[in-house]
Amino acid sequence: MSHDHDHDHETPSGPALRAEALEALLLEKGLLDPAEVDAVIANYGERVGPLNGARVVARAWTDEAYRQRLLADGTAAAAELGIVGGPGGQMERLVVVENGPTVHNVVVCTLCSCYPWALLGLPPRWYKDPAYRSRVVREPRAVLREFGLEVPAEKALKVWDSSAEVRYLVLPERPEGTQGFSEEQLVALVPREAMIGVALVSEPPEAAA
Amino acid sequence: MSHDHDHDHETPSGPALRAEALEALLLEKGLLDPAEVDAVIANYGERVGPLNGARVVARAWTDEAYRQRLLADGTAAAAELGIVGGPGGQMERLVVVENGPTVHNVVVCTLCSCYPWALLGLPPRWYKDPAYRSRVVREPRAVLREFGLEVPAEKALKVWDSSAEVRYLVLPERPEGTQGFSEEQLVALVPREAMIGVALVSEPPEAAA
Amino acid sequence: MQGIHDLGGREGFGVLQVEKDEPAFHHRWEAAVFAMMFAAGRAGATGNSDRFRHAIERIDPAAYLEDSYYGRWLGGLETLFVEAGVLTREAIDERAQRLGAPLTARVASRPQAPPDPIVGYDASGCLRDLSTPPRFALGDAVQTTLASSPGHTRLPAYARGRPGRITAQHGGWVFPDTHAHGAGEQPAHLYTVAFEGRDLWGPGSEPGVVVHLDLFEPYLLPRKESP
Amino acid sequence: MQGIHDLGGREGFGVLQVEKDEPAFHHRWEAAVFAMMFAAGRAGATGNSDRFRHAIERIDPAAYLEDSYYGRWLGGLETLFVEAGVLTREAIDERAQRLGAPLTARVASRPQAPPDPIVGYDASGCLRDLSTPPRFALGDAVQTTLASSPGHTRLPAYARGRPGRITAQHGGWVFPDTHAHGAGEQPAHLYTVAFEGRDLWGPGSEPGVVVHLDLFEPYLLPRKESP
Repeated sequence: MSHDHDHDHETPSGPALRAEALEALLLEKGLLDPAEVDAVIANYGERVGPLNGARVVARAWTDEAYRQRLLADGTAAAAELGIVGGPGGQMERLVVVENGPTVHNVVVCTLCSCYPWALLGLPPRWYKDPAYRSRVVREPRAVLREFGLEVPAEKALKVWDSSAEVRYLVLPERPEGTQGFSEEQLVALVPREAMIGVALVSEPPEAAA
Repeated sequence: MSHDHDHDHETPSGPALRAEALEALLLEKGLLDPAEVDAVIANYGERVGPLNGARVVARAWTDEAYRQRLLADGTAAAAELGIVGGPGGQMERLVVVENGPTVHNVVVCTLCSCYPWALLGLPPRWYKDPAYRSRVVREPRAVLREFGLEVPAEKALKVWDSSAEVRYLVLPERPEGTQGFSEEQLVALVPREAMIGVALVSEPPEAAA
Repeated sequence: MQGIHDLGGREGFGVLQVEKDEPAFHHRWEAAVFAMMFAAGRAGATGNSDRFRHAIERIDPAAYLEDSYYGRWLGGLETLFVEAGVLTREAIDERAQRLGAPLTARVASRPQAPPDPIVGYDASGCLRDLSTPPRFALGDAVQTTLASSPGHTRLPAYARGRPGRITAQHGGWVFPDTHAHGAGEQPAHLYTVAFEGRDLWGPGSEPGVVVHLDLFEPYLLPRKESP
Repeated sequence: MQGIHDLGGREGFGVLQVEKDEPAFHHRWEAAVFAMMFAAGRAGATGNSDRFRHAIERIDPAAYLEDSYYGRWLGGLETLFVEAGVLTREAIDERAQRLGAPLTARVASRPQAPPDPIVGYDASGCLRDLSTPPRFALGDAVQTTLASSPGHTRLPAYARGRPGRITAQHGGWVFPDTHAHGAGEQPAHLYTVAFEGRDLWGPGSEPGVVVHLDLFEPYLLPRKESP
């Protein structure tokens, strides 16, 4: 599916030209302002990202009562931190699933690319590509292995296929070597991939050294 | 799937150019002779066609003992008329399925495009296209309706998906108005589509008038 | 509709390609497509997200695989703008060709049915109070239906006709199968259903895998458990 | 492998396009591809028809949908010539580009696994005498397996895990699932199995439809009938 990655090419692709045509027509009709496109780039390129998700995770790691509220009602617990998804944020209801010694969770949307925008920003390309969507429900351990994550056979592997308006966030395990870390320090450790479930949170380099 | 019908376009398609490249390389290696391509065009364009199938059908209509042998062992009955399929003719075993007042049969290959070459020649494009292959096992009555063939709901509809090396031929019903027709006259009446099961054999125009 | 979008469990769709430090958009046109979503909303062309998802599902299958995520959005948006009477397909084609697109460029969207009436969002989202009690309780054994809607549906092909178990109740939600087609919200109870990997992919599949789907009550039948 | 080729029951693949008085070939290159089959056989590259079918199944999915029948053959043949060491992918790419194919032209075939050993035809075909008796008798109730081979297989996705009934026994035949991969003929009993349409597509599907498949014994399990 090399064409799924047309950013490697120099010439404008079919979709690029059709998008240009559509944009020009909508502009002429007064339905779209080029400034809006710049605003989208600024907003999703800079402001909305996986930071909100990382804040939720770090709070759950440092506040046991919050962790319990988060697992009981993810939507309400996210709202406590000012993160209100709603339909626009692709997160009318949030369910948080927790990794642990006996279970690993991973999230997908096989039918389209549903994803908790309000917590994680826009999804990465691999999440939307046919390879991930087709394979992770059938051979999740093989897929995670390609991400560098070996899940032992005795660990249960739960796949969450986001087939309705419920959105899923993985609460990863807190890594060793982070005793005494502040919430802020923990936030910086949590990559997007860990909250989708295709990675663990690594130990901080200084701790591992 | 407009690209499936690139013969409408003037410029050479991607496959056309790759085929040209492959042909040139094989020619240089002495593995392919252009005369062989001409022979293929002559052979399949002119000699091999649905005539063999029509001969089998006409014989079954005019010779009751042959009809019974044909339904009991299609391979042997075809061989009686000198039609020997074998693996090269895509017909190592032939099964003939008979249409009648209570049953209609239709043939497909959903996984590729298996077809009894030795009886019917090369398959038409629609037989190989995704639309027919995907739909006819799920909604055969709707598909046949698009071919102009309404199969009454009370008639059983048997679909034969050629998933192994057995090949299927539909023995259509002999049309009204053909009493006293010679075997040769009958052969001329049987279209390829009737032997796949997407058409009936029409009454001859003079008889209908 | 078990369309090209319904990818779960299909094979041969390549290997993962993970990009390091991926930007939110790779090209300006991708952000433009994103912004067009808002324009479609303002023009009254979107309807609702179920309708939008179905517009994407109706893209030419080869285009669906080739056009990347925002290419698929673009295909869906074309259909929405055309069906709402905001733009004509001819005008889009003509302009794209003037910009350099080849004459043979695929029309990204290929509506196969007469357009449905456009029914908009309720801004408050898709959760609905339901007076009818849920048919299934936590822990109930269920079987998914074999049938699937010819239009938009959220029961993936790989989970049709399979045995599962209710692990969560989510209350009433707008039913996508009708909502996408202008046939009303018809709210239904939503459940999370857990399927053992071996019940989806056979006994030789990866061990210890459980796949969870959020499924609407009309997709579910009661199942008697074998003793 | 439930690849893009496994089309039975999928939706959204367009409407029938029937051409009147269609020629056997629409272009000379299609006949050239047909002739290349013989060339591949002479070069010892084909192996057998199971191997050739699987080479087609490994084509890039978008190319599979776009390239028409002989385009798909071409993609399969490229793989066969390359894996047999007759030609290199680079040489084909280079020549195609010299002839005018764009640099970005899709490589038609995309092998995803190391090539299997090439095992050729037995010219006498695929029928084999089997000393083991068939496991199933005419009229037996069977259930197809849920699992499907990750490589070549002839159990379509739409008939996985479904109940059917044996309507014909065809004796022993070369087993495509192993034969395609150089793992031997491993002949198996072949049966015709009839499936009621409602057992494949649900109770709302077209009435009175029975779908027949020719299935190898390893695809089948005995089924106890509900009383």
